[in-house]
Amino acid sequence: MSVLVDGDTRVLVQGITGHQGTVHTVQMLKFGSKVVAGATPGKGGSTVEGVPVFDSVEEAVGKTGANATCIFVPAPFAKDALLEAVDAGIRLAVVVTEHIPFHDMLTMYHYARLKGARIIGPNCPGIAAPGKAKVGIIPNVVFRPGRVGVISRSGTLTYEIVSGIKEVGLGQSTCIGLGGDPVVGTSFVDALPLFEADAETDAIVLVGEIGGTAEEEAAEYIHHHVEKPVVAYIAGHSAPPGKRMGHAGAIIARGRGTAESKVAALEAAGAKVARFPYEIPGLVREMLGKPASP
Amino acid sequence: MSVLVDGDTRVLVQGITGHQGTVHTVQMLKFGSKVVAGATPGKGGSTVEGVPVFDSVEEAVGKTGANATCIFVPAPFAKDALLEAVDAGIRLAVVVTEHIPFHDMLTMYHYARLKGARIIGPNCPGIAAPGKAKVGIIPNVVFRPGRVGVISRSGTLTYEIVSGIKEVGLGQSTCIGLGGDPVVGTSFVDALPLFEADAETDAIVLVGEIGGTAEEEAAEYIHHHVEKPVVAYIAGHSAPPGKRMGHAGAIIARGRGTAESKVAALEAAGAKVARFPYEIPGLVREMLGKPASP
Amino acid sequence: MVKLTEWRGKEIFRRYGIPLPRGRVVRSAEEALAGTETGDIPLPCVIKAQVLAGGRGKGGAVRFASTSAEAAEASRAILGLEFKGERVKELLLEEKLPIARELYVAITLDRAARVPILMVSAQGGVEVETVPDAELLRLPIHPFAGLTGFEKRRAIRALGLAGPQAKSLDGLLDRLWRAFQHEDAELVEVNPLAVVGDGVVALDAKVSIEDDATFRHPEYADIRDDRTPLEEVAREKGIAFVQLEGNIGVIANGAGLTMATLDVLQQFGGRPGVFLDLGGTDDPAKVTEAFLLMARAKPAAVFLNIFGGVTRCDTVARGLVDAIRQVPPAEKFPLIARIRGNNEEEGIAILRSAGITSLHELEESAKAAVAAAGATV
Amino acid sequence: MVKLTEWRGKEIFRRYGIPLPRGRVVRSAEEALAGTETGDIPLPCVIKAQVLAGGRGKGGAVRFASTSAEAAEASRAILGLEFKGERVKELLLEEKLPIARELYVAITLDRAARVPILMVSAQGGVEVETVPDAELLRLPIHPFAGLTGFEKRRAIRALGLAGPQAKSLDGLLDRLWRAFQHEDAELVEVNPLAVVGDGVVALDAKVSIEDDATFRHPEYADIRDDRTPLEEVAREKGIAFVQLEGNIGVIANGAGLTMATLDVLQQFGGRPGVFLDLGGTDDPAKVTEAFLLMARAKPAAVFLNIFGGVTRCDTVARGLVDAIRQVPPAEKFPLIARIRGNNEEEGIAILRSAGITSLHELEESAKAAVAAAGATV
Repeated sequence: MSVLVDGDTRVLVQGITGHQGTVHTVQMLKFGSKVVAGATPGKGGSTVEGVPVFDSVEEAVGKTGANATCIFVPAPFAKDALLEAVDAGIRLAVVVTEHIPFHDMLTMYHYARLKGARIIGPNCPGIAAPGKAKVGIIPNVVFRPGRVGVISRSGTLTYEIVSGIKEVGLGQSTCIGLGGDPVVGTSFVDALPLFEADAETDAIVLVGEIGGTAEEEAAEYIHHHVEKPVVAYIAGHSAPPGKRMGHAGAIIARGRGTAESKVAALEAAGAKVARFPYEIPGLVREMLGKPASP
Repeated sequence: MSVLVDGDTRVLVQGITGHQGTVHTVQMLKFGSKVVAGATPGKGGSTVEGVPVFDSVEEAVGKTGANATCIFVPAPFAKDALLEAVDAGIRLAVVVTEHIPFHDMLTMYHYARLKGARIIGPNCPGIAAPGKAKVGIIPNVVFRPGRVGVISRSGTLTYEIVSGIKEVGLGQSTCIGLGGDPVVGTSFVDALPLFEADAETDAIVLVGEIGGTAEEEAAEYIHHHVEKPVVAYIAGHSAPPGKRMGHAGAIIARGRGTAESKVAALEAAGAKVARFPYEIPGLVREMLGKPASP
Repeated sequence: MVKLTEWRGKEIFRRYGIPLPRGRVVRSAEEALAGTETGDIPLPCVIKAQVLAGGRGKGGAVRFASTSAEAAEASRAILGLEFKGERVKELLLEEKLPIARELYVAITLDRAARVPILMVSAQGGVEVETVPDAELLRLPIHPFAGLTGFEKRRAIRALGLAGPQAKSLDGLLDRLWRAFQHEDAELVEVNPLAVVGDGVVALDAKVSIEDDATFRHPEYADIRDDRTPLEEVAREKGIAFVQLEGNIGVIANGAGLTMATLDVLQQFGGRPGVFLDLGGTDDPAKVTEAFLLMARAKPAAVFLNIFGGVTRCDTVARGLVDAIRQVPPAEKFPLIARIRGNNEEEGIAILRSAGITSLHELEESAKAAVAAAGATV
Repeated sequence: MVKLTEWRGKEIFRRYGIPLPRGRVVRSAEEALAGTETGDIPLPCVIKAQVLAGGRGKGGAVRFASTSAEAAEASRAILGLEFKGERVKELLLEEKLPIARELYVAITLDRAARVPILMVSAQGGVEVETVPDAELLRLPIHPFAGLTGFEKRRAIRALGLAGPQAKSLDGLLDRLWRAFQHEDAELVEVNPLAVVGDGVVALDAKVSIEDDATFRHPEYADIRDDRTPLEEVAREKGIAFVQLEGNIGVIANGAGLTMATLDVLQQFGGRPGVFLDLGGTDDPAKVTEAFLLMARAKPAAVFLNIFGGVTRCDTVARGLVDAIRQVPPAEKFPLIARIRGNNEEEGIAILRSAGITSLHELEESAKAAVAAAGATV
């Protein structure tokens, strides 16, 4: 068992006829994902890299049994694409699109929840379980099957870290890039229980950033519910505070949101916190009780 | 086990300080219901018939453990009252108020569903399980504990029929008045499985009306899922067709919605259909294999 | 349900930016003449009786005119006609457009699914009930998502539109949805929706507004083109009142019990005339008013069938006794009463003191009412 | 985030019907004189510098005037001042009101709960972060329910308002919520919200609009009062660009990797200056533009740290080589490059052909960048 995706995942690509859609369809196929359909209004009947394209998600699901979607459509239309997927019965939606207004994402999130669907993203690299399936855009080269689960708010930093794990001879069970937008469909707290329950995951790497309080909430969850070893890294401890605007954000954060707050919370929860990305693989080895690689 | 209410039901009355709210609080108390709180904005701190009144539902729930509500507030404010109850954690809401715009009820229904709460009504007499609890306005005098479950779209006609069941020496397990509005929180199809599963119900009486297709849908459900004997009555087979307005309603109905359609569907599903209300008790006896009362 | 005539529906459409033919409503042949002469109403034009009933085309309530004189003459011919029970008092005169295709579009409530539903068909301009299911697309609109782009695309594909016509329909659907929501409509229907040139135009408009929502739409509260005078009086007093063909007046409380009462009366050969649903009340004066209203309809007999819940039996009995005293001897009629439920004993006692017997069983009471009405015919 | 100055925020408030003091924005002492003389701006009045930073009262950026001459004088004194790094170019002159109480009201996003949140406090007019939790009410607003009556009642109770003042606040909350939704705001904040007579008045306005929503609000796209000129150029080219105090230029892709790069540089004693997030691109020309933009900031050294995903290594390498050719010899600076990920080999080969070595490890690259920058200072 991997997390959320496996060999039965049948991927639909919304916006497959766009440049990114096509490029990443090829990459997903190379990874070994079953990309069974694409959807682009008005392009039904064509194919992209051998994948049949449909005018609507409903048709794509009906004809191909797609059960997960990867959304590349431009921000102004992303909400509609997600609602269409959820209404057609899709239960896992990876939203790669960036710059989606959070007001739209609020509707997307709560509507998906109402219909029992999960969103990963938006503005995210997606999810991949090496040897099984990838839904998203994480470069194939960084992966190697293994027993480390990775959950990250970042994009390229995730690649960096996943690649580092591979380079020391370890591998990944499943890697989820949650996306760094203000409102995400799946947060650390939503993803942690999946990895904790996953029989193929021995250790969890959590990659956070400054801002928001998702890492503090993750620490709280880890403290109470996670038995597996957790290695964390928080990017941005050297970043300058942004120009301030109003007080509302500060009220919500109440002193949380800084790198110090996140690191302290995670350490108090029993996680090992790396100061720099390249320290992560070593800490994972250490927590798994494995010797350093040759 | 009765259906939806029992001895643990702790009733909140929203709009308790209004005339109907007060009158029916007295009746619910006489029935034996645990009416633990009232809520009327601005009237917090007072009492009605010994029941403490709070300014907000949140406070009422927090201080009294209310787990069901009976809503009497006027139509323009009913949506707000329901949302307040649901947000405060109430999971069963009987909405007695009539004349709530269905556009409001759409929000009420879907919001309650999102939060895992059930609405009975609006514009309904509510629910009662003799000897246990009543949430609503059905006259106490018509009840007698027994093993006949009653589900009805009507108000006073329900009283007539429930009373008739009592007069032949039978009694009721639970009676639900669903309300006759275009959008109801609980329909026949929602209520039937509860009675089918209820160990205290031996037979089900279904009281319908012309218009809509709720009875046809109930027949479909009965056909596939209900083992217990069902006696049905459809009011309005002599009513003249209303003046027509547009074709949309006719398209949705597609020939259903008439008394003939409903009776035929119910009979095909194995229900006994009474031509007149006063035939119901006899048919129930018959289906239960009981002799006529002395 | 507040049913609006075509021109009132189109006034709403106009506010929401839905494309319409040019033209306006007139109430006399002179207005038709002047309107077409000034160009307010372009020629050639269509002249349509503003009545609620359907089938105006076949029924002679729609005519065409090429000149002002013809428009005036056609208007004179239609005004004052009785069409399916409605007197024609208003006409809508509109430009005649070069129609390429006639479509059907409507939004209404799907009670079973508890969502609004968009329905479209490429076969517009006909009675849509006759269109086969396969030719009609139904699209549920979740109230939390609103009308989505993908639903509109499905509608547009089903209607076979493309390019600027598709864009025009897309905009119309958004506007129709906004009108449905913001006006608290039960129905917004466009049949036919005409394809004209590069766009779509609403040739007809059927809009009905929810009665219960008039508290936030007072502008609709007074629009009632479909009531008899007695029904109008009843409405003002908050009593549901319907006039049928028969001679037995029925006073009951609650729609279900009222319908069941009619069912039973008819079973025994009775012909229900006026029926009147008291609803829930505990004001004796309202009962009195209802009874006096009933008296004005001159029934052969009245059957009062009340099951007391919110409405208590003693309240009804008090109001009834008061009303009977006010009916002049010449207008008296037989009264069969059955009151049951809350405060039953008190109610029966009050009636008895006024010489009225309350019967117990529905069956026997209905038979008695039929007999009484028959005796006086 | 498009941050709006007070007067722009109040323009929005005005459109939504939120009560405001009378007055207007001026850009010169002459305008202040004329405005107060005509009564456009009632006297006595408050004169407030239109800058984004907080703490204007304490910082001397707010003054009062009783006469037109005083207003002109105060305006002259404030205009042109530098306040926390911002030049004062505009003033808002408003009537001085008899304030009974100062409250705090705001709506923003609660990221963790994924709902908008209404926050109110009876302690307005101060830095609200300093108000204890118990004095601050937070009310989540579910997007499918909207701001409900019961939430408004809780807010009103918490603020201790009643009668017409409560009604005034109730209306203001509805309008604030509508503004938050319809303008795609990240924040609408009123601090202080003044109780004046029978109602409430928004004395200040802090509004910020979501960057990502400017596709449907083009009116906000050009409002940028908080960018440096180079940042503005970068924005036009779609590149995230931030100027800091240090001397090492950083080009990376993705916010997380960019921040991690800064972290590592600082760890080894480096001082990051400009940092520039390429985001996801596979257009070599965009890489070239980014690099040339960086060159204009005159860094002591540049550290290019790319992990290719959407952005492929060969694309970056091509763009980079092209850019280096365009930098005049006099403006050259040391370049430390590290490119990893998709099409890594091709990228490295392209760089090598231009004489650039791509390093492999983040640690060693960062050390090299710090050393290079130090050497040129």
